[in-house]
Amino acid sequence: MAESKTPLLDQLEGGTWPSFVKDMKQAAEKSPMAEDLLNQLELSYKEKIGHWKHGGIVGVKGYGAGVIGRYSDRPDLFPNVQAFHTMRVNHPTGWFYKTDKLRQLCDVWDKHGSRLTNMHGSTGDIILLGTKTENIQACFDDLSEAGFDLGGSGSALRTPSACVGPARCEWACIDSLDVCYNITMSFQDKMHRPMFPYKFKAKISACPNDCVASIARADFSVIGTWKGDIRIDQTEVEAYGASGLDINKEVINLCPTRCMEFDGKKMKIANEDCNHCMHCINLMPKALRQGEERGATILIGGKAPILEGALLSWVIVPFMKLEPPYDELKDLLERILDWWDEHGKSRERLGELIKRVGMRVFLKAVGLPAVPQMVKHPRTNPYVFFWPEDIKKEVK
Amino acid sequence: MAESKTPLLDQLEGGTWPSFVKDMKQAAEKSPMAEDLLNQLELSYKEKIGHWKHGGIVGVKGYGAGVIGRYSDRPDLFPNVQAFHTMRVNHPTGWFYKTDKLRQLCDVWDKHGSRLTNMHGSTGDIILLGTKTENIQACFDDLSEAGFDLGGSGSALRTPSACVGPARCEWACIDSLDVCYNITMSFQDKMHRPMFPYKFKAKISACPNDCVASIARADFSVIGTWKGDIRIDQTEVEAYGASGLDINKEVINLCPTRCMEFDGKKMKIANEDCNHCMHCINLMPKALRQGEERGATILIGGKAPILEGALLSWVIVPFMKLEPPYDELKDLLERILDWWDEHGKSRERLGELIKRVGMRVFLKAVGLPAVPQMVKHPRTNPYVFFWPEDIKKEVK
Amino acid sequence: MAKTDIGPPDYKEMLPPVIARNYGKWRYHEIPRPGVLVHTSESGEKLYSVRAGSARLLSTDHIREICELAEKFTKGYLRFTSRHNIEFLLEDEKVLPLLIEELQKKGYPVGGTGRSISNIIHTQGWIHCHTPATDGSGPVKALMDEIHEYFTSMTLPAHVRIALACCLNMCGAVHCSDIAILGIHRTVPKVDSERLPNVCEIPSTVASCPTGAIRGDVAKKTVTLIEDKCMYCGNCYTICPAMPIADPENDGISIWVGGKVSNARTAPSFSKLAIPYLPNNPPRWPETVEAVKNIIEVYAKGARKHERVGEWIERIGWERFFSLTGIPFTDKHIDDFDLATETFRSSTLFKWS
Amino acid sequence: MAKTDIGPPDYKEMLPPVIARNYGKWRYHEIPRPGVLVHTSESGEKLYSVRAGSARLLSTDHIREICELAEKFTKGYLRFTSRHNIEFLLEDEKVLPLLIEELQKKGYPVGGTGRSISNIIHTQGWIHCHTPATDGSGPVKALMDEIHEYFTSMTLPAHVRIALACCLNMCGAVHCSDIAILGIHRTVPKVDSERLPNVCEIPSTVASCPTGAIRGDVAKKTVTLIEDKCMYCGNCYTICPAMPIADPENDGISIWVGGKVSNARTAPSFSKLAIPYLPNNPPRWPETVEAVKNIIEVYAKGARKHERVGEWIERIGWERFFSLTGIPFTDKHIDDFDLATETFRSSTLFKWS
Ligand code: SRM
Ligand code: SRM
Ligand code: SRM
Ligand code: SRM
Ligand code: SF4
Ligand code: SF4
Ligand code: SF4
Ligand code: SF4
Ligand code: SF4
Ligand code: SF4
Ligand code: SF4
Ligand code: SF4
Repeated sequence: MAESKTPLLDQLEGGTWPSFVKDMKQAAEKSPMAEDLLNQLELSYKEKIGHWKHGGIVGVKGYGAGVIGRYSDRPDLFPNVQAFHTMRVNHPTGWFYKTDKLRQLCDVWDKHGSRLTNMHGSTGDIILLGTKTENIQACFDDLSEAGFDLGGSGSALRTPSACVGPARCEWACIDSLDVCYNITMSFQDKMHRPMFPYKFKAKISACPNDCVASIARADFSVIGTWKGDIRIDQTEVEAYGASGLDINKEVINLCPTRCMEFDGKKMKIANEDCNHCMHCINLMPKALRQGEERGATILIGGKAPILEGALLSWVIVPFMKLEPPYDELKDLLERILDWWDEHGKSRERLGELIKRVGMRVFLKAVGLPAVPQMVKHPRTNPYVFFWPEDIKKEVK
Repeated sequence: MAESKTPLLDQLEGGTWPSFVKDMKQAAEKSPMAEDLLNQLELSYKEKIGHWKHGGIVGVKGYGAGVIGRYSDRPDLFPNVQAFHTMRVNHPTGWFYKTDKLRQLCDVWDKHGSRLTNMHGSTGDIILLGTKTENIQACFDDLSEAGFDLGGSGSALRTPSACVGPARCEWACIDSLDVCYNITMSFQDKMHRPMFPYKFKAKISACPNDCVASIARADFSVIGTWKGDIRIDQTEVEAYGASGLDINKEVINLCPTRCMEFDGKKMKIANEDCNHCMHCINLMPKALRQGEERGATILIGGKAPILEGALLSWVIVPFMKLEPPYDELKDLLERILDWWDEHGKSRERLGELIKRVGMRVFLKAVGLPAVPQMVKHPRTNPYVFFWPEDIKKEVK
Repeated sequence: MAKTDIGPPDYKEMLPPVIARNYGKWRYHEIPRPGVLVHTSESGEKLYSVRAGSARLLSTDHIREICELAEKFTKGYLRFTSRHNIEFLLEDEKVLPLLIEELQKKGYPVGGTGRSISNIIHTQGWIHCHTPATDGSGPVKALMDEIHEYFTSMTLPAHVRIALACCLNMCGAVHCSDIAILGIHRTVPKVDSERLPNVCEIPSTVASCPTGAIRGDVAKKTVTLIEDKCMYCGNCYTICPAMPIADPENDGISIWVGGKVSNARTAPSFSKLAIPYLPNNPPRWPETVEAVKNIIEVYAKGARKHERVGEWIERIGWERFFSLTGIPFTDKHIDDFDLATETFRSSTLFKWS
Repeated sequence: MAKTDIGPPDYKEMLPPVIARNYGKWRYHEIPRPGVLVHTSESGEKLYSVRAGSARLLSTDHIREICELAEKFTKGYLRFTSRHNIEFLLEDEKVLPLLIEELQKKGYPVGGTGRSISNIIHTQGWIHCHTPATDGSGPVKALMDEIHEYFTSMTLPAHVRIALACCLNMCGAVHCSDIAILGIHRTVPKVDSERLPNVCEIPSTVASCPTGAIRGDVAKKTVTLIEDKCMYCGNCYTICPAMPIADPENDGISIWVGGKVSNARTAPSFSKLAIPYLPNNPPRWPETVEAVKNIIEVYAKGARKHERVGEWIERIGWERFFSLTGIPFTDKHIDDFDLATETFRSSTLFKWS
């Protein structure tokens, strides 16, 4: 038996965790593209360096986004990946699938691409991992035929994503899936035709547990929350106690605001001090339920480090009711996008623009009132700007 | 009876708190300078604006510091304060006085000045509040005769100050007074002859209560602290309990590291978790004493907002033993001053210089090892510099 | 010609009937065993979700295998999670053991729920990106092989979220993870002044540098580098192909800890630097695997129940974290970017360890 | 010709014998009544300190009166505190009541110890400085008259440290006080281009602006102001007399809260903005006095024992602080200087108030 062409990668085939090498080899049997990808990867493992060049502009008719161009820097060795572009396909919200749809997707990709995918990319798209320039349009046509559309890329709105929310979670304070789908459909143009200073991401989590990491990974973060008292079912509380949960140690003492009490039988919560962290509810879903008035906190600016350093999204609306068709939310989003579009430099994320010009300028521009929930604490430096209207006519 | 020339200030003469107006009037009776000062102040109260111009360089032979020049912008109205400079006189460490010394000081000032003082200025000096240019040298000569010397001003080492420490406090971990006096005497030249990029302040507190606010108001902050277990006198603990102190509520539950226990009789401390905040000791001085190994934490960079924003001093040496003649401390101070002197821009405080060039550059320059106590937490951004010696010869 | 702007398939058509019936009516959940979630609705109906690990990089044939499983056991309904695991969604409790058995037979790890280590969010690396300092899938596979038992059990103090990114762009979750693996460069880019004028735009190249290490050279239509202002982020290379930065000898991996996204108990927070550099050592990155395992084990031993990695460290103090893990603290751990001073300790509050 | 560099008088010669004997041997202290500290030494000896309030601005005749008191009761030994109070140091307990009686007769407030409001650290203002936006001694006198009972009692949750500074230079403790009063300008400086070339150095004037609002104008040998980048700090005026900024109509006072210096329980921290602007209203600044009193009263009512103002606010949350005090929150409270983003709330953790 001939010795392997991929001795290094072979060492990642065994082991208890699913192996991406297995999948690559599986695809390589039927796809020359996948085969060259595998071999180029082996070379990278040998040389400890990547072998991809910058991607040029590649795309489909009418769109400026959805395809990531990529070219091998060793086409001499790996001609089948000389051009090897990924297509980002917008996932069904919540990443729910019926197998027939998935199979359609696979068939399309086998026909036009490398037979390799990422389920899913970090932004949430279905990543069709590589095909030639000439296949892109035809692949898109068939995808569209199958009911799929491309996701965002470049300086566009990126594919929004949402936590599973009301589909399978008792803590959903908003319909994260519907909000996400609604935004996705309402802003199609902004997703497919990059016109922004830079990328813009939106993620929706239906409660403060933030299961899509919206506060860290989205410029526009929508996080469900509630008002009103946490509803306590005292019998279920006792049941949890009986079932071995050390309520005082694990719940009461870990309440960050120390607003809970448990005397061994009855649980009390000083709701005015609760900061809605979810901890107690997380531990006792049967016994504790969020308050009945539901809505979302809107935060903006989250992003990774490049350029000005990573940002976690900042509160700009502490509580907004979210009912279809979500006009208040979408109007706000529009105002924010317009302002950013007008004032942002090239490759300047929303958070970086606000960092540069100041929150007060942003708030005035989009017409939001300043509220204490926007800050951890008020400013500590005395470099306070006053608006002209604050000032008495000067009489120096 | 003629109507008062100071109707506004007169309204500050009554009341339960000692009145500075009374003192000004008292002085005004005997000193024309004080009288004009009083009247100029009345004008300021009327017009809501100050009437002092920038001070030019005024001083005494051989010194560049110690006198703050000041000129009235209404010499036409207040000729006796046309020039009205303050002299900063270095206070006896700890602000201790025997009355004979104080009286000498008063006599000198009556002879040469306005009969007004501040006991003391915010940096700690005795402020002799105002005299004419021609009186400065003679006043200094008499002060020197009486055993006093000027304090710092301008781009010099400012008058160091210390908490009362071992003279009257059971919590003194270092001899704050001796350290302060020793530094003051060792650095006389740097106090009187400004050669630095900007002002430089040193304050010494003998324990973490920091009664001279050294961490907030000094470029060089020395704060006493201890190692080793807090010594507990259990009978005194009970006594405090008996005397009405709610030990669990006021002490145990307020311990920031939650490392204390009290079962109603015995107190326990998990000393390895204690962060030496002083709270428990503050409340129970009879029962609790600091550990026996004494020393100081050295911090640098503290300052007010101008220019780059206020800074609280940063830890650079978590624990240093301090025994006379304090060579280790003074050597470190020398190294820091030399480095700042060499690299600081004009009017750039030490903290601002480090903010500009980076802590790692500073540490390397003064030869201090990096330790975790220097940071609240390690860096969150990935913009890490490596030293050339970290890098393998390149083989690109 | 294809229809455009149709958007993704409507998720409502993808929901299993039990979910359609109980949408928004879920009352509580239980985790009877690792990898299984049981959600009970107000109506009393139950939904069983079985979570299986995935490499994320899937061949179409592998996806078809997953489809077969779903068709056989869950009427063809499944989903993927925000961490790229597969979730089979079933109504019928009786089917549960059969599905799990079959999954295990086929080598799918079942777990990732509760106080476990779930899938590692990761990125393209050498498979499809042009800026990586290391690979994505490889280190993830090597590490998951080693810590696999934390995925299939729920024995940790709290859930531990791990992420990997192959360069400072940090596609994914590295900047806010309990433990993060980050590919880094350690040498400055090489300015190729031959190519640069043709392939790069000077102003945007200059603007791409976070630390202002790039100066435009109008005369030569190129740029010059102030080497000691460069911290090797690679962003200039993203903007300008004529500034390659990859350096096989010196590129490598850094380890980060203590990040968090949820609002549970404590606010979301960034990951902090634990280990500035480990060598890039394919195919199994032993140094990286060891370093992460060590942190997990020290955490598992020392943390209190429900304490995330960052919450544990905040309680014991960073000085103790470094002494317990045996990781050396260096000047590289001390921030020197724009907000650095906020991270300096301005108190005498610390422990002796 | 005078001796130079002799330094201050040696403090050792100023120490009362009881201190000299027990230097460094103090064992514990008690506060039998406001203004009186009793320190007991290992030797069993006791030192009685009586603290009296002072306006800090003292005439020599007043100092002589203090000397007389010391000579009569404390063998001529006294000290001043780091907050400018006077402390009489005596050995003989029997003298204590006599001294206190005499002090009170002469109108010296006795107190400032323990959970009280001690003296207000303050600055020159109109009395001797050229950059003030308000006076120092005046507002302090007006306020202390009103809150005097907090000085002579010990009924607050914890001690409350108040400071005043008459301009942004913040001579003193304003940046780290429980409650701080700060004089501010609100209009831009007037560039006097006639005088400027003769009295100012252009580069240092440009460099003096924290927000880069000043541009050099080499041609005219003067500077120009980018008005909307100016936040009226006044630093340019410190450097350049030809840029006067005082504006009687618009100068005023801002109020700050929650700063702290000690390491007790929580780390030292800066004061935060509570009220951006109050009018300058000599001679008794009623608006300022009212505002500070209100904060003290709300704090006294709501804080738990030993909670400093800032610790109290952190516990109840800033949203609650503003609602309880009735102080309006405005966009001016939101930082927009260099570290601003660190103060933005990146969580959903807040209260509804
Ligand atoms: C495919 C994907 C990684 C993955 O394997 O999953 C990815 C891949 C790339 N990202 Fe990303 N990013 C991906 C999610 C992210 C995320 C995570 C997220 O969206 O939740 C982030 C962090 C969040 C954020 O946006 O800040 C992210 C932050 C970046 C950045 C830094 C942006 C910044 O402002 O800090 C860059 C740099 C850039 O845009 O030039 C970048 C750039 C890139 C580029 C386009 C490289 C480049 O500079 O051209 C990568 C293309 C790789 C390729 O050839 O396929 N990618 N990128 C993810 C998109 C898949 C999808 O659509 O589902
Ligand atoms: C007299 C005093 C206020 C008082 O009434 O007590 C004072 C008065 C002045 N200070 Fe101060 N500072 C005084 C303690 C402070 C303190 C507090 C301290 O030292 O503990 C600070 C804050 C701590 C610090 O140094 O950061 C302080 C921070 C400043 C600053 C801002 C410096 C900075 O880097 O932020 C300036 C501005 C400057 O230097 O131009 C300043 C400048 C001034 C000037 C010289 C005004 C000027 O720019 O020329 C004032 C002279 C007033 C006069 O004519 O008498 N003064 N100054 C204090 C000195 C008395 C003494 O020697 O005992
Ligand atoms: C399926 C998924 C949402 C989705 O739309 O895909 C999900 C589902 C649930 N999450 Fe989550 N979370 C999911 C990603 C996340 C993320 C995002 C991430 O990991 O990137 C977070 C934030 C992580 C972080 O803080 O860094 C997240 C933070 C939580 C928390 C907060 C835990 C904590 O103490 O910090 C809870 C509460 C709990 O676990 O008790 C939670 C709880 C839950 C519950 C129990 C909600 C429910 O009642 O159904 C679900 C089962 C959790 C479990 O696995 O034990 N979920 N959850 C995601 C599964 C990812 C995976 O495959 O492992
Ligand atoms: C005399 C003085 C030192 C000096 O050299 O002059 C002093 C003396 C004492 N301080 Fe202090 N502190 C003095 C200024 C300070 C300062 C600085 C300041 O106020 O500018 C601080 C930091 C203030 C801050 O945190 O903002 C300070 C923070 C403390 C603390 C910590 C209190 C806390 O919980 O934060 C204690 C402990 C206590 O009070 O229990 C303390 C305790 C003490 C003790 C009990 C120490 C002792 O055993 O003798 C002394 C009597 C306190 C009292 O008045 O009840 N001292 N103390 C200062 C008196 C100033 C005044 O006239 O009021
Ligand atoms: S974010 Fe909240 S609602 Fe959404 S899945 Fe997670 S726990 Fe459920
Ligand atoms: S949600 Fe959080 S803050 Fe509110 S009661 Fe529960 S644990 Fe406490
Ligand atoms: S700082 Fe400490 S040692 Fe010094 S006086 Fe204050 S409490 Fe005593
Ligand atoms: S000093 Fe502070 S941390 Fe240490 S035990 Fe006492 S209260 Fe706790
Ligand atoms: S992290 Fe960097 S290398 Fe990895 S995919 Fe993202 S951009 Fe490419
Ligand atoms: S690698 Fe980063 S830091 Fe270095 S020059 Fe390029 S952009 Fe600047
Ligand atoms: S605070 Fe300002 S005005 Fe007051 S003394 Fe200091 S420098 Fe002068
Ligand atoms: S007042 Fe301050 S901000 Fe305004 S120009 Fe002068 S220095 Fe700049």
